[in-house]
Order: sequence, then C-alpha cells, then structure tokens
Amino acid sequence: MAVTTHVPVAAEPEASAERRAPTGRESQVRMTWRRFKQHQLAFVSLWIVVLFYLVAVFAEFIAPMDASTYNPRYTYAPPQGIHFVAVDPDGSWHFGPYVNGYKTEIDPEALRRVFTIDPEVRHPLGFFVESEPYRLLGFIPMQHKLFGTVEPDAPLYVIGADRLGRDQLSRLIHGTRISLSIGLVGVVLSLVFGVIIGGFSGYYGGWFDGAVQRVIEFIRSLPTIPLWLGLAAALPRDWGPLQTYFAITLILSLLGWTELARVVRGRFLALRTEDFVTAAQLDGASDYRIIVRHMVPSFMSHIIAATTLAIPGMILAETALSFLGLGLQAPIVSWGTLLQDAQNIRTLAGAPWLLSPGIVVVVAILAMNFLGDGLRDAADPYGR
Amino acid sequence: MASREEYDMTYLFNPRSRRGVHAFRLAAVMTTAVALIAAPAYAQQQAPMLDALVEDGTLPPVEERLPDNPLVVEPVDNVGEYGGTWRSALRGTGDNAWIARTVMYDGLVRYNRAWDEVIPNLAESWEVNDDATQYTFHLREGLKWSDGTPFTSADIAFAVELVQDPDYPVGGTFMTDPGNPMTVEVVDETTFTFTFENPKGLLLDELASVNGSTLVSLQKAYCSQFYPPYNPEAEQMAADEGYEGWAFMMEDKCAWGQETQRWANLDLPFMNAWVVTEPWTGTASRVVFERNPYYWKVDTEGNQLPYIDRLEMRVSESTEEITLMALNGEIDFTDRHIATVANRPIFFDGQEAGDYRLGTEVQSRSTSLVLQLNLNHPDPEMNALFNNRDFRIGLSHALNRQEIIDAVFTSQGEPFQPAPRPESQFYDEEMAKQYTEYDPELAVQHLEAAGLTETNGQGIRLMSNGEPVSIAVDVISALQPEWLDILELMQLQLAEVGIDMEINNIDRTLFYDKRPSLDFDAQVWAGDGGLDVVQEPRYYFPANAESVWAFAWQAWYNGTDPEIAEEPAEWAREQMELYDQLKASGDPAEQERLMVEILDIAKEQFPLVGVSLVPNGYYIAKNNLRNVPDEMKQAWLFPTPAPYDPFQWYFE
Amino acid sequence: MLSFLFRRLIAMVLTIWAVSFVAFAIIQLPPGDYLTSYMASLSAAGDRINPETIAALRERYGLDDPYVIQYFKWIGGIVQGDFGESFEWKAPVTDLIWGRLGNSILLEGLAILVMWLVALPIGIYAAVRKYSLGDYLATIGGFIGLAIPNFLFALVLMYLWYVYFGQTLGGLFSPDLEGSPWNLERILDFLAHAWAPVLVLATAGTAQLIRVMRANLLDELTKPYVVTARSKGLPEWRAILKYPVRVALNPLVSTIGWLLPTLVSSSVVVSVVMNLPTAGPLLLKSLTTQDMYLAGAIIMLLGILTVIGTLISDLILAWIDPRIRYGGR
Amino acid sequence: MTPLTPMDANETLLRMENVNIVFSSPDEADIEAVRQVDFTLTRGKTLALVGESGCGKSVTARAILRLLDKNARIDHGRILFSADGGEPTDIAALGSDSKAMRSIRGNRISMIFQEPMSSLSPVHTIGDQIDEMIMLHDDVEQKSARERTVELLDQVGIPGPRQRADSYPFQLSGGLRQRAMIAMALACKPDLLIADEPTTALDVTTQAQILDLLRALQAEYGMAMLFITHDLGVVAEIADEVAVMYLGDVVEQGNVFDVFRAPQHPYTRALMSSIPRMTRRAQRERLNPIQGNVPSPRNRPEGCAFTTRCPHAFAPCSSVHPGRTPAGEGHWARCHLLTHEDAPRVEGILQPGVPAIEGDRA
Repeated sequence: MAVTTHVPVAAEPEASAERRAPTGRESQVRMTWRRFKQHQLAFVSLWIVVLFYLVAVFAEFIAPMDASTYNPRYTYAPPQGIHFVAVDPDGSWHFGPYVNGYKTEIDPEALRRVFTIDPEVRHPLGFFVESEPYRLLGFIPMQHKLFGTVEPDAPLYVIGADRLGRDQLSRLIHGTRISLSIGLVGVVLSLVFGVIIGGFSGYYGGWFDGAVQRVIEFIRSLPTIPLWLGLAAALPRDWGPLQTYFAITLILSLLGWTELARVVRGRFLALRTEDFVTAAQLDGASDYRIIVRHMVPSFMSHIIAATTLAIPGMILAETALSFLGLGLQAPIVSWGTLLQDAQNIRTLAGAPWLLSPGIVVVVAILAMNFLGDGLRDAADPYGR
Repeated sequence: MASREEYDMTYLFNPRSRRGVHAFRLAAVMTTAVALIAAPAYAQQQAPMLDALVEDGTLPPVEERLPDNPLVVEPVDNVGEYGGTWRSALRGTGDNAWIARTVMYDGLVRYNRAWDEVIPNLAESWEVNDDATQYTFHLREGLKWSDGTPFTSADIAFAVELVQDPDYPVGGTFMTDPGNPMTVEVVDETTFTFTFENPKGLLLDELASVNGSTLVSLQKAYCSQFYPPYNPEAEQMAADEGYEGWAFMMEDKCAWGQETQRWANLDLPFMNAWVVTEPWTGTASRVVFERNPYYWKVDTEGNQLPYIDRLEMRVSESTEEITLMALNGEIDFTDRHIATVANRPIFFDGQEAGDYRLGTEVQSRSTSLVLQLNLNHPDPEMNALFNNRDFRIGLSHALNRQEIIDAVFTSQGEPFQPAPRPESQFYDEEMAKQYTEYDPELAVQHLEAAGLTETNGQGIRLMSNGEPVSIAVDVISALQPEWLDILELMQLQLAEVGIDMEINNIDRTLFYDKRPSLDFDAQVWAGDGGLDVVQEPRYYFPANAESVWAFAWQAWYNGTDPEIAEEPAEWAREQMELYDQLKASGDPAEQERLMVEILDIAKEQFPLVGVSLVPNGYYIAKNNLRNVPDEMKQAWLFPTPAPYDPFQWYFE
Repeated sequence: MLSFLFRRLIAMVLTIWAVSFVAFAIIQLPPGDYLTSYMASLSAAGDRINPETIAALRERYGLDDPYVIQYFKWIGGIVQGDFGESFEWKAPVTDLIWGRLGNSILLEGLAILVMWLVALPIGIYAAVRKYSLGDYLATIGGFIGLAIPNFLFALVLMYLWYVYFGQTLGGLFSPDLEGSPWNLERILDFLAHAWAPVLVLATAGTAQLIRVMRANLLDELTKPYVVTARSKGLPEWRAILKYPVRVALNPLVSTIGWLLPTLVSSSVVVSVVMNLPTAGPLLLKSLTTQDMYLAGAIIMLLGILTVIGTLISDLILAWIDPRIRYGGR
Repeated sequence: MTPLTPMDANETLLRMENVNIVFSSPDEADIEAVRQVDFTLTRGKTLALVGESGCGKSVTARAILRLLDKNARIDHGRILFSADGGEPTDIAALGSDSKAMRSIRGNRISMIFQEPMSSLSPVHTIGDQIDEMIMLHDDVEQKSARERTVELLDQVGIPGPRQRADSYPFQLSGGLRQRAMIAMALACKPDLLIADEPTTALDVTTQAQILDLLRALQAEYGMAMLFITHDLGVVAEIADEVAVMYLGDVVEQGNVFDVFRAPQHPYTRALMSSIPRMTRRAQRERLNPIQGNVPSPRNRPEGCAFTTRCPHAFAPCSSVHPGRTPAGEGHWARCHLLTHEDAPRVEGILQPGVPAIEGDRA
C-alpha cells in the first residue's frame, strides 16, 4: 500500500548537546560507519545483500547446473539434501559431502513419478568440479563449477527439481541475476531522475521547485498498478526478452523516481540554509560546485539509504507484474517467473519446494529494508 | 461473442460422414417408430418442483406442455430421479463455451453419443434431394418455447432472415456463406425447406454441431420487436434505450446461439432443458439455470426431462479457486480449465476426500504440438529453407520425442505427427509415425542435404546467404502451459544439430495479428483434426485461416486477404481441387476416397512436424452423479459433454 | 482558507484533465484495438466473420476516427457522466463498475482500518522504546508481511485453509447473498469472506505504516515541547500521546486521502487469486482484451479518486494542523 | 565537602547535595557531565546559575525536575526539597515518572525554557496548554480553569487575554509566547520556578520586560527562582545568590554582592573581567577574554576542571580536585589557591597567610 513517507529534516535536540561535542570532530563517513555497525540487524543484512549480489554476478559459476538443463527422469524430483557422513552396512564410515540417488517409478493412474530417496546410492559432491565449458558473465570461458557431483551425470537436486526436471537451486541462482539487476538498474535510473530533479528543485526552490512539486504530485496521483498494466500491455509484444526486460525496468523507475526526488529535495531544503553552504556561496563557488562538492557528499548516506529502500519495491513489483502475465515471461528466469511456476495448487500440494523463490524474495527484501533503515539511522542519528 | 477459451475448436460435421449421411433416411424411419411406441402409452411424469405450479394453474399439466411425440431418450444406465443442483464454474467473463457445452446444445438435429450418427432432435425427420441442394425438415408437433408459446417454422425463418441481414454481424454460419447462398421457405407450421445454390453435403453435420443452436435460438414473437422490418419503432426504441442502433439492441436483448449476452436477458425464451434464472452480467458471481417446464424430451418411462432441477455456475477469474472447489467436492461435473495434465495427480489423490471420480475423455486432437513453419515466409532465404522437405525431415529426426513425452506428459503418449488418430478410419500408421525416430546423425544428413553444411562459431548452421538459421517460434503459453515446456526442450534438442530456435511467448491478439502480414517464422498449436479429419483438415492442406503454415495459400483458396494471397505450390493446389470435389459430393464413399488422396499428398509432402499423440484427458464428476458415460469423446463441434445428454444425468 | 480551497479546486480540475490524457493514452497504447482481439477469439473459436462485418463494427464503434476525435468523443461523454460502452459486455461501463468499485472500497477500507489499528500502536511503541527488543520484533514482523508477495500469501492461505478446514476461501459473498441488500446477515457473510483478503492486504501495508509512524514520532519526541509537557507533571504516556503523537499523526492522517486510489488498485493481485468481485480484475481483463472504454473509465475514476483524495488530505491536514490552517510557518 | 545539616524549614527550600550526573551512550565511555554539585535555594530568593554553554547548567536544572534524557542519570547525591517546610523529600530518590514526582512537577516546581516557540505545542492553543496544567493539579473543571488561565495571561501582561487564550503559539510574538510560558509555569503557584535562559532568545527590550515581569511575579508569589543564564548582566539584575559553573563543577557560590565584588575563583574572575565596565576612557582596561576554550568533559583533568585554562595553575591543580573552601559568609569557592601554602600569590584572592584587606570579611 503506498503510504507517502514523511521525510523529516534532521533536528538536533537541545538535550543531546553534551553528546554531540565529542563526536563532532569525526569525519561524516567514519561517524556514519561507526553508528551503522551498532545496528546489528542492519550490519548482518549488509553481508546478506553483498552475498546476494555476489551470487548474481557469478551465477554461472555458483549454480551447479545451467538454468535450462532438464532431465525427463527427474520431473518434480523432491529435494535430496546434502549429507556429510555415511555409514556402510559393514560399519565403515565415510566422510565428505554426498547426495543420495532416487528410486523412480511412474504411477500411470495419477500420472506422476513417484520418487523414493535411495540411501544405498551415494553421489559424492566436490568443489570446482569439471563441467560443460561455459562463459562466465558471457565472456570468461570456464569449465568448472563451484560445486557439483563428481560423476558428471549423477542427479543433483539439493532443493528439488521443477516440472521438467530442472534443478531448482540452479534456476534460483540464475534468477537472482535478473531480479536483482532489474531492481538495481531500475533504482539507478530513478536515482538519476530523482537526484537531479529533486536536487535542483530543492536547491533553487521558488517557481522551479513549485513546478517540480506539481509534476511529482501529478505522477503520484496516477494509480500505479493500472499504469504498470497499461504500459506493460503497451510494450510492443513482439519484443525479445531482453528488450522487454529493460522496458519493464524503465517503467518501474519512471514511477519510482518521485519518492527519491522527495527525499533529496527534503535534504536540500534542510542543507541550503546550513552555514557551510552559505559560506561556499559567499566564496563565490558555482552552484554546480556547491551542489556536487558540498551538498551531495553531505547526504550521500541518505541517498544510499533511500536507494536500498527502493530496491525491494522494484523486486516485488517485478514479481507482481510477472504474476499478472505482464512482466517478464518464461523462458527468462527471474524470481518472478519462477514464482509464476509455483503459483498453483498443484505445486503447493505436490512440489512445495518450488515455493523457494518466495522465501528468497522475502529474505532479500528483509535484508535490504534493514540495511536501508540502518544506513538511514546511521546517516541521520538525531532525525530518526 | 464466441468463446475465448476454446483452443480445441474445429468446425463442421462428424468423423464418419458416410454413415452420417445414411442416417438421414434411417433416422427418419427410426424416430417415427419411436414416436409410435412413445405416444401417450402411459401418463407422463414431471418433476416434483413443478407440481405446485400445476396445482395453482400457473402451469398447464405436463401432457399439454409436451409435444405430441416427445423425443424419447434412452438413459445411459437407467431411469433416474428428479432433483438436485449441478454445480460447475465459469472461468471469468469469456467462458460462454461452457454453457454451449452444457445447456445450449439442442439444435434441429444432434449427434448420437458414439459420434457416428446424426439423429433427430427438434426436427423429427427430414428429406434431402439427391444433389444435396435442398433440405426439408419436419419439426415435432406441439413444441413450445420455455414461455409456453409454440415453436414453429416461422421462428426458423426469422432466425435465417435476421442472421442474413447485412447490418447484423453474425459470424460465419452456413446461412451467411458467400460461397454458397441459401434461402429458407416455410411450408407450414412444422415444415420448412432450405435451398442452396450449390450442393451442401455437410449441412446436417453443421446443424448437429455446436453451431446448430444459432438457428433455433431466436423466438420471432419476442425478437422481432427489436427488428425494423417487423417493428417500425425499433430504431426509435433502441435510441430511447440509449443504443446506437437497432442492431446493438438486438445483440444485447436477443443474442443468438452461444453469445454471452444471451444469458444476461431473462425475458429471452429458450428451447433448452434449462433456462437462465440468474443472469450473467458483468458483475454476476454466479449464473443459475432452472428446468424448462416445457422441455420436450422424456425418458423411456415417460418422465419429462431433465432430471436435474438447477444448474449453478460460479463465475471465477481464478483457476486456483475452481481447482480448490473441485478438490473440495463443490463441483459436480467439469472437464474444463482445471482438468489438465499437470493437475491430474492432485485430483487423483483428492478423489476420496472430494467424493468425486475421474472419467476418461478421448481427445479429438492428434499430436500435442504442431510446429508450423511459415511456408509463405516473406524472406526468400527462409522461404526456400522452410519449403525444403529435407529441412523439415531433419528437424523431425532431431527431436527426442520420448524425452519430451517423459518430461512433459509423464510418459503418456507416443511419438506422433499431425495425422488422423488411431481411433479414426483414416488412421495411417506410416503417416503418423514417419520421421519420428530420434536420430541426430540422420537429422544432420537431411539438414546438410537441405544445404545447411556450414556452421558458425556457436555451431549454428548457416544459410546460403551466410546468415545462421534462427527460427522464432510464436506460442501462447497462456492457452496450454505444456506448449512452452515442449518448446523449451525442443530448443535444446535442435541446438544439438545446429539449429537455433527462439521462443516468443506472446499474447493471443498478436498471435493472430501476425498471420495476415505473414510476419512470423513459425507458430505452434495443437493437432486439431485427429478424429474429425474431413471437417478439420487444417494440417492436411491449406484449408482455412487456421492453416497458419500456408496462410497465403489458404487465402488464395478461400478468396480472403487478397493483398497477401499467393498461388499455392502444385501439390497444394491438387489437394484443394480434391477437397472441392469432396464438399460437392453427397456420396460418403467418394468423400472418403478423396480425403485419403489428400492425406497421401500430405504424407508425401510432410509440411508439418508434430510431437506426440495427445494422451486422454479426464473429467471430474461427483460419485453420486449417474448416467454419465465412463468414457467420452472430447471435441468442440461435438461439444462434450452435451452430446452425452446431461438432461438425463441425475443425482442418486 | 477559502482562497486556499479555490486554488486547490483549480489545480484539481487541471490534474483530472491531465489524467484523462494519460488514461486515454494508456488505453490507446497497445497495438490493435478491441476488434482485433475480438476477431482473434472468433477465429480461435473456429468461427468465421467476414471482413465487411468487422469493417462495419469498426465504423460503428468509431475505431477508425483519428485519436483526437476519439478522445473528445470519449471525454465529452464522461463530462455528461457517460463513460461509454464495454465492448465485451455490450453494456454501459457505468453499470459494470459501480458495484465492483464499491466492493473494492469496502474491502480496502477494511484493510486500511485494520492496518491503522495494528500499525499505530506498534509504531508508537517502537519509537518510544527505540532499539528495544519490541522495536526489533515489530520491525521484523512488519517487514516479513511486506516482503511476502501478495499472490503467494493469498494462494498459500487458500490452500492451507482447504487442507485444514476443508473450505474454499474465495469471493466476497456467498452466492445467495450476492445481490441482496445490506442487512445483518449480509454483513456477517461479508466479514466471513473478507477476512482472508483483508489479512493479506493488511500484512502487506502494515510495515510501511509502522515505519512511518515510528520515524515521525522519533522526530517529535526530541522536541522541547515534550519536555514542557513532562515538566507540567503529566504522566509519561499521557504526555507522549497528547503531544508528540498528536503532531506525528498529522502527516499520516494527511495520507488518508492518498490511500483512496490505492483502495482500488492495490487489490488487483489478491482479487485475481481469490476471485474477488472488485474493480481490479475487471481492469486487468479490460486492459488485456483492449476493452478500451471500460479500461479508460476505471483508470479515469482512479485518477479522479486520487485527486479528490489529495484534496481531502489537504483539508484534513488544514483541519488538524493549525499551522497550516492559519498559514503559519 | 561539608557535612549535611538539617534543613532550616523557614529558610531553605531546596538543597542539592553532592549531586553528579552521568551521560552514558552505547558507543562511548560514560561522561560525568556534572559532578559534586552543591547549592541551596532559599525561599523567595533567586539563585542564578552561571556558566558558558555546555557547562551543565541546564542538565542540573532538569535534574531537579527529573527531566533528564534517557541516557542521563543522577549517579549519586541528594536533591532535598521541602515544599511546606515539612520533612524534605529527596527528589533524586523518586522515580522520574512516579506519582510523587509528578505531583511536584509543575505544581510545586515549574520551569520555563529558552525557546518559547518550540517549547509550546504547535497544535494546541495557549489556553488549552495552561488549562491542562491547572486541571492536572488542582481538581477543577475546564471552565473555571479557563477563568484562571485568563487571569494569569492578564497578570503576565498579555493584552486581550480572553481572545489570546484561543490562539496558537505561532500566532504570538516571541515576547508574548514567553509571557504565556511564564503564565503556564505560575499556574499552580509553585514554590520554585526554574527559568532556563528564559531571555536568551529574545531581543534586548523584551528581555528587560520579561526580567521585570519575573521579578514582579516572584515578589507577588513569594516563590524562589533558579535562574539559569550565561549573562552576568542579567545575574546582577535579578539574582540574590549566584553559583558559577564550569564544566560540570560549581566552582564558586555566594551572594551576588560578594561574588561580584571579590570573586575568589580564577574562572569567576576571568568571567568578570570579560564583561565591559562603564568607566571613563582613561581608566578603561583592555577586556581580557579567557584564553583557550572549554575542553570536552571527556578529557577533563583529574583535578580542577579549569586547570587547562587557569593563568595561576600550579602543582596540585591538575591532579587533585579542590574541595569547597569558605571565603566569607555563605560564600565559597573550589580552588587550591585558597588552601595551599605554596600557592602562587594572586592579588584579590584570600590566601592562607595573606592578611585580608579590611572589610573583606563581612
């Protein structure tokens, strides 16, 4: 539900005067960082987010299989889980990660494969195992995966397989790239609009500010979802996956920038009156210089915070659009499209592991929200 | 307007036309015989819910409501009991097809349950002249609309008149076929004659098909008030009502056949077993039908049909909701939307809890997916390639069909090309199985024979202009998720032999928009015409607009889209001539011979690549719902389950 | 105050006018028109329709006119309260949407009510006990709600409900009460159906609300007047509730108006999954079938709702915040 | 430090005994913002608390009302308050939100603040805010409360009080706001009024008016006043007694006359010499501001806080915290100069072994 967030201007309360004195000499960045680290939740989240983006970048390497590698014999295969210790009947112990094989039969009446994990069969796992040659990020030729089964064509479905016997984990990892980048690209675009427009309107104020405010008001007065639907439905429908992908991000950011603009403007209004800006003006520094050299750095952290807080919205929007059949479509692999596969009773009943994208989305969004909150609190301790 | 959801639609008559045509005389004789026995040998019974109404005189007694010789229906298992509500679901706003499949199917004639005969219905008999240009029908004496007024030849004539009115847009029926104009002549109350310019061998099948309802759905007494020729005020009235013209008001008040608006107007009289009592408006969350007290059929003991009192259809945009309803035993019979391959396991498991059973539906479609390369491709290079038989054979051999069957259809089905199904008398194993074995080497040989010898860096084969072979395939995954799955597998399999395939998962409108511009490499659809070979020859030769693979050729054949119409290849022209002969001929044996010839050419030319035989579908029926056959044929022209006489189903 | 109102009204009219452009653009953007998709479905249904008929229809629906003409026809109608006719239903748009719009507002109104009842106390607590365990729990809880995609939540809810209670959640009324006038029975029936979607919608919105409330209150808590209030000898909670909370509420209360349009649009997804007779699915369908007047009308109404909402917000704000009422600072 | 003597009922209203206040923050070591503060407030008299900003005046004042922020606490010491001359209550021992404490706040002790604008709720009328105060402590209903409010507003010299009662803070001038603030503070006829730099935010003429008003009211209500300011001029004008604070310490206290005439602590002296005097050109001396600036409490020297800036600092200063040393009737200071034999000689300070100038010891 879109509740317009009230962006307060940092007020420095009387009573904290004594506290402020000692910290006053620290650099903005160091101070922010120190405060940030106290916000444990945010600190943990930071690492989670970093992890997510690492996965996104090195998807091909981390994912044990390719997103489209299928195996008819393992449709809807349940999760294997990874085991580390094995005991043979003769009582001898084996250490090291492995997965069990499956026993499969087809139930012709119910039309499905019935899987039973076969504890006898063990497929040992290894790191940096040989694989089909592939190109990391599309240009670095490689033929090793982070981990996988030692025998090349042993089944590996750590968190289960989808309806075509594709490895859900691998698809999840590949989907991460699209979903996270869609969020990032979208936000970066909004940021560009937001900072430039919001910045100038906040700095100059006056009629310019007024005009911008009206525009923002207008854009906000357009009901989001129909707008998405409309624009998404309006995309040339013979566009390829990639074009659609960027079109969608653009659409998302077109509507997303207003919020950022508001934040930035708010900060600018607050800063404009601060002494160091006035000082700079008196020194006859150019507006551009003032904005870029003096003002922007002084609330970089706010921008970062606002940005992190905007990404989750984008991700959710992407999934929602896919759900409505207006966003990305299979065969593109994104969290949204993966969830599309999961959104039916048959999956809930028969293959709940296909809901895993949902969990990942939740984790990612939680992490980013906390990170964003942490950054904001750190950037502006007295304001919030 | 017509249904959005039907993808298995085919049109025109039944699979064994020769027997169909026999049926004319035979059936005529038979029914008169039936009539003799069935006449008031014993007092007719009626549903208890009507007794009160008859008591207080709002309804005449059942004898007066029934025609002189009601149609006697042989129950599937046994004579049933009155009462009960048949609950089902409509998927959102565009699902009028479900009503067509349950309530509306009751034309002049109908198909028998085996789908091999046209039998009497409203018409108790008919005669056809020898060159099949003139048909005379005899309605039952004393048929009545659901409002109690008589149903006569005049109503038929009115329907024809209205449908033929150029200002009134009714989509292609035999009445508006520019290729073969027809006229109607009323002989008397119960007798009328259709006269055609050219032979119309297939009329009875069209009348027996789902489209037959159009002719018997417009009551002259009611509908003529909106029609200027009968009511000079009609235009004025429409204007007052805020319509932009009489036609708009007519469409709205007096919609024909299976038009959705038909169930939005409670005043509209029906000839069907149930009449709508809760209208289907844009805001309705359910549509309700109740028994038509003037229905004109009885069971073998003379009980007026239908047995079931009410039909309750939930309007739901959400298939998941419908699925849960079915699992929860809140749906008494359905075979639509939710009865998919993917859902089979949960419905199977749910039988006990939901107290329902799964029945078998034999599909009329042959192969699960037809890859229709655009043989009229505007780009000469592609055009040449697609028209190269070796290329198509190469593709076919490159497909590992068993893998697809295992993955997508849980090993149900067998490799199958677009060809008549084993159940059809046109079944030709060679045609169905040719080039289906998975053999990459052989595939490569054929591809190279097609001139694709060079490959580029990614191992993609190059056309003579040095361009890599890349086929963009259009698919509407919304209609059948399986299609997308199959394509995703094909994509990888074709890559193995150096053919690049791109999947365009697109919206239906665009799917159709692209055709007239010939602006596509290939489209996929299901293998219609597996049982109704003669009626739906779209994959056997460029027969109609659904023959996407040769759209320009069919345009030439049907005289549509002149701007793109293009003279077909020799072999296709030959087929077209043969089919023309077939349509003209009244003799079933001749028709079969001609069709076989057409099929042989198709087999020889191999224009289309298929995947696997469509496995049987299933229906979901509550355990206490009786007189439902365990196995049904599933088609559109034969609108399952209507031909299995839902009016004689009952709850025990 | 009056001039303020006047200025607002002028702005309102202008915005609505602008919205009408956007709405029209949106419904015209997709290639093809209703008749293309109509033909598509016809041929998919195996039906034929001769080109002349289509041409006739197009002519009759005025789909051949230049956009400008179409626009003015359309807007002209709207000005007279005639939103045109839905192609798909061959029925006046207004007949179709009012009922569903009503349901939307009813449903979302309920959801928002729940949200506020839950979020405000939590938000206040989280602010007063900043960084306490309670604060963390509240935030985490809220965010989880925010993070779960609505359709997933709805679907899982429906399924689990079926599994454990053997009921299918769906719709807003039991069919028998669908058309009936409001009475106790119907209200109860509505609540019996509405709780599920309300739950889904509320969980999605609460986090945001908590966060805003917390942030605003944190700002106010540090203001001197709070100390003054304490120095009067007011009990801590009373001091907080009467002063900072009162002030912190202003920006929130002023968003009530903003919520109006989201009333309708935010429930699209849930409505589709749970088959709720709200405006959302109608809009979705009309957009995909290019039922332009229906789609246009709904977008238009949403726009108008927003503008009215904004006005209401400003009025409320002026009403609760003297600083604005008397044009102070 | 001096032993505790029983409070003289008719004399002493409030006595701070060895109070120290500590700020703790999650990321830094605790800071002792105020240490060993002792002073006494006498009925009907005004004590001025003087010092540079950040020296802990406000904190001390708030401590009396237990209005410290969450991160601050009274570490030890007592704040003895006896309203009706009865058995004194130790405010330091009360729960900050306890009933007892609340019955004192606003009722017996009330406070006015520096920022009249931000110290009044922007969304409630002046009237409401004063009514509330009255209704809170003496149980009367709205109507009569409002009557009293109007009286008060009238009393503090707000024109057209009845109408003004219904206006919002931002509709009043700074001076009027402060008057309203005062009216509120007086609403329950408190025994003690704490005024935290009430005039700092006002322009000079208004300052004067407010000061006069306060003095007048004090006389009328016979209440004691703790007047916090950094402006010695104001002190001279309003105070009977003065306590000088530096970096959390009360370095010198005594009656205004004594302290101004013969300041004993180098810091006090420095303050004095930093204010201009009205003299003839010829006799004018250069103002000599205190060199250096206030260090943060964090790195405050072990001993006398002023060491780092003290012109006379010697051996013990940096290490030993000087005790209270009497320098006359009710006049004392914390400085080693006053006690140590070997302290450097400083003119004007009573040092051991130095004969006092006649009249000094009054």
